[in-house]
Amino acid sequence: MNQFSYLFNPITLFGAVCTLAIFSLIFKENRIYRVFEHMFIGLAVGYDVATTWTQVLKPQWWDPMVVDGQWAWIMTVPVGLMFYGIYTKKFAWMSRLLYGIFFGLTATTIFQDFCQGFMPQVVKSYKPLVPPPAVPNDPWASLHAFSFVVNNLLFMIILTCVLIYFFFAFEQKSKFVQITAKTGRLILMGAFGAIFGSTIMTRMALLIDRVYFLLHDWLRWVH
Amino acid sequence: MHSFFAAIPHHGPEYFGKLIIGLLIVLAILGLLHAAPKQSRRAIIAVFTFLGGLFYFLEFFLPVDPKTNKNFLTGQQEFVAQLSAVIGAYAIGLGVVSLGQYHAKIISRKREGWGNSVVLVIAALIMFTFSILNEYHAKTVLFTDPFQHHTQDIHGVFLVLFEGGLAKLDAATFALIAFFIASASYRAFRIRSVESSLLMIAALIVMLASTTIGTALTNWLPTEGPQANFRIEHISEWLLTRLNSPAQRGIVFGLEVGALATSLRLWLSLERGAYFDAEV
Amino acid sequence: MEHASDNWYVGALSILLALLIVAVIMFAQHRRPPTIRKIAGLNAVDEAVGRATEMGRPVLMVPGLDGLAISTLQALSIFSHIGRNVAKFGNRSIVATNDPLVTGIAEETIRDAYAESGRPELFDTNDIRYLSSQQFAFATGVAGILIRDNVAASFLFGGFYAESLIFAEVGNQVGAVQVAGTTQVTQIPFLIAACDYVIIGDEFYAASAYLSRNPTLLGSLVAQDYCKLILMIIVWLGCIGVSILAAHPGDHPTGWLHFVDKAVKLFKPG
Amino acid sequence: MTTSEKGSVWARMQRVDRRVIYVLLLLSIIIPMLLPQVEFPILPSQQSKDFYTGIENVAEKTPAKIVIVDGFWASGTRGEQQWQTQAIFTHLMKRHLKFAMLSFDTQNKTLMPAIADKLAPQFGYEYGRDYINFGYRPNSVFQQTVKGMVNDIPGTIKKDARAQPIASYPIMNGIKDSKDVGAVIDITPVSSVGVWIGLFQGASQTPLFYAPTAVMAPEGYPYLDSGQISGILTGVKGAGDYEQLLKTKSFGTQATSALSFVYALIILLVIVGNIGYFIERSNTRKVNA
Repeated sequence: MNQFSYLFNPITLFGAVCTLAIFSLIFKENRIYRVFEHMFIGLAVGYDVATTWTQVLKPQWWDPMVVDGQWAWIMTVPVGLMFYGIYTKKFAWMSRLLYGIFFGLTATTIFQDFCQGFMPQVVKSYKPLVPPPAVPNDPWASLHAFSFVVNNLLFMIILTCVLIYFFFAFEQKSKFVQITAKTGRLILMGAFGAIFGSTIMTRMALLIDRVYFLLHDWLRWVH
Repeated sequence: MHSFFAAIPHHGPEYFGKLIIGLLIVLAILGLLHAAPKQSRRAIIAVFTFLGGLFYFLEFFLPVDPKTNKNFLTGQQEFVAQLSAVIGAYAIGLGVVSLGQYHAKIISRKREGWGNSVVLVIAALIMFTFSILNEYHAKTVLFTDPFQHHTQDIHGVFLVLFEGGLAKLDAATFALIAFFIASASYRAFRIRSVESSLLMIAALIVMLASTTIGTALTNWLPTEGPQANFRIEHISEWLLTRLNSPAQRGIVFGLEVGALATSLRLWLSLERGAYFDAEV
Repeated sequence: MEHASDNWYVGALSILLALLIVAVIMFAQHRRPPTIRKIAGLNAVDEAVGRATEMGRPVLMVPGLDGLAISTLQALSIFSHIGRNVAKFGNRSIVATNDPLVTGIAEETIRDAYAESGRPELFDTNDIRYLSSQQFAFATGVAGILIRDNVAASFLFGGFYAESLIFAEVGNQVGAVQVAGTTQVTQIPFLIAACDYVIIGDEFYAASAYLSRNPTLLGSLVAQDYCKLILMIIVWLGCIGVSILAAHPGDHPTGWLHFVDKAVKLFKPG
Repeated sequence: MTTSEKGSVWARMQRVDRRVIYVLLLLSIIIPMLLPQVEFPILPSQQSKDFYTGIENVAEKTPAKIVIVDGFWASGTRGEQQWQTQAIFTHLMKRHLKFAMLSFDTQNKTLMPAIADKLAPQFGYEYGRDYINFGYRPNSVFQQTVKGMVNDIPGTIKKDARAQPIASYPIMNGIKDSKDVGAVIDITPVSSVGVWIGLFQGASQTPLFYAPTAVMAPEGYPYLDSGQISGILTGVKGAGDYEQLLKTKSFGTQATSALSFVYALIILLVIVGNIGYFIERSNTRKVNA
């Protein structure tokens, strides 16, 4: 066996070719990228359809119906077929009926989301503007108290400015409202910049990981 | 509901009889709905949408038994989730038809790039086949590997397709973002306006703070006391926690209220726009 | 908080806001529509559609990756408006989806939009494309459409995640005018960096009202403002409350401080 | 665009071809990887130092207690978090701290233990005596698992990844509940640290260490301020910092070095673009005046 046989390990070799083909997009969309793009979608869809059977329909529909004998699951078949009404003029409305039920189910989960996910954030936004008692022996006690108040006041002001920026129907005629809304937008830009800056490392780490895959796992130039 | 779905021995005539009856019942109901006058269809859809939504609404708002922390609908949640997962899964055909139709047309008319469409279809068929086989016959030996002289089973082929193909394509595409983030920041970070300058300054500070060069810039400042606040890592931290978090919270307030209003319009069939205004 | 009964005050607040929204919508249907402030990104939508038509290149719309969710349905509602305009100009609309369920509604939405504009013959089912349910397979597919179909205007509305920058940068490279808006706050900076116009935060939920000027939707928008105002007042009252408590440390079994203490804890999850 | 405009240096500085940017980006990653001698000095951040000294303190004050390392990361964030994990395990093994791994992700259950198994021989670590793998629990029972471990670790975990009762291993001698845990280390790309703080640390005051991806790090800052977290190791830079503190060199160092080159490149590009923009704009203004 050749000393370079590791280059031909099917998983790494195929993986490396796939990686290089995708990376070629950044220079120019090309024939090889196109082939791999289509292969990617093909593999993904093949896998999606298979998992729809193996993870959903087989364990949640076929097995209960056929193996456990819960015969009523058969009734879901004509209901599911209603989706395909969109392909005919006559039955198109039936698909809307089924979609309607799904819309309803999706819509009302908002109440739990509002109470469970959102309201805690409202409560957490009550920021005290009075500092807590100083920690004993803190040489910077007044500085800490000062920054506590300033930061909390800033929190309330930023929150208010951003909220006012997002008022659509109230007339923004008064100078005060205009200025707060404008400030809100500027603060948003600063906040977005911060998000941008903090995301770069995570994204670059992914590229570094891919280069490491090519140089270490495949070519073994790096140890 | 559960007793209706109750298991019965599944080989006797009773089982098959019930299967057929079940089908007939649903078809009869659908037939009746379809026979209803056309002008009432919109109302029928609205009623079903409302009833669908009523489930989660009542489940959340009906008082619960303090001992079990459940009301009479809580136990049904799992069933409703299973039912919508199953029915939702039937829709996979809509995707397959959409994709298949598009590529079949390209292949049959030998349009430019039809070879790619062939690749797509073959890849999909192979992946589908091996994913299914891998689930139920993973250990079946397919052939002897000519290079490595050991036998290759179905799971091995699946791994090449999944680990070598799908997972690597996925990771490589994810990593493309790194390139795009570089070109996007080069283009966007210009002192064109107050807004773009703010975006740029905040991003650069946060970036610098996580590098050696950046932290070295302000390393001469003390780590305690008022001046420490001006160390770049503290400015970055301040931007991320004191500026970013209230701003994000403000956005979330608006988004949540927007989602609440949109949900209500959908649930109560008050939504407007092509799909919702069209003749049915 | 799994049920409203864990804290009835929170549950009641959600119902109150919901009733307010419905009431204002009902009221708005019979009144002069309110004026709403300018949203720059949305003014660009029609311009982008017009430009695409002039260039004889199609328009691409992507309703996000959230599946059959509120954000996706809102995106489709925006697309129904855009689709109508595209149809009026006699141009093509391509919609790329990552969920078979969404594919079905997207097809109906765009078909209806073309029919409403009196150009049903221009609608092509092949332009509603399901690509894949997997995030990055979908992303390569959308990149492929942007490049090969030579898209001139691209609209990204809905829930987008890391892949948003792939769409936006490839779109930028092919010279498409891009208008985007997402419910995922952390993706907004990348869209701002790479797109021509970005609508921020709940401008997304205002978009369909803004574009269509439909009285129902405008009413809903006014109601949303009231709701935000109420939440803002709650937060400021809470802020005052906790400040008072911070100024008077200790337990408060009775008296007005007891009342403040209760009020501050009113909406604490059960 | 006229030829003179196209040719002006300032205009070109504003329109560097994206392909040039991409090549430079690739080079700034590949070169430090191939030539480890080309490197940016690494200056560990205060948060990384806190993390390191925190673990040192655990090793000095409570050497007999066990450290719990929980992992949520999978292939998506492996680029950052496998190096964090490797650096942390190296430190634990250097200081002969006993540790247990616990995964809340299906991929993590193989990825994280593989790192420990690879390092173990170097430090003479033996499975069951010096370290143990508590195995995988679905994300849906994360809270219950954490809560259960406060009062009864063997009863909550029951069996290890090799399906043996954990109580049968020597490492678990005398380890009953959260009081016997020296530290918890949360290596995660999701917001899991709040649960550890609320349910575990709140009950037992166990030192908690947080190793998030760079995106998630801000979530930990308020807790670091309040002392509920003893240190934060941020992304791949954190891994590089840690290797520096440990005086070892591995991929984390190279990746951090590559990252510094990448950042320098981006900052340089932004500066170049802005200089071009600024000068060209002032030139046009002069012409107009």
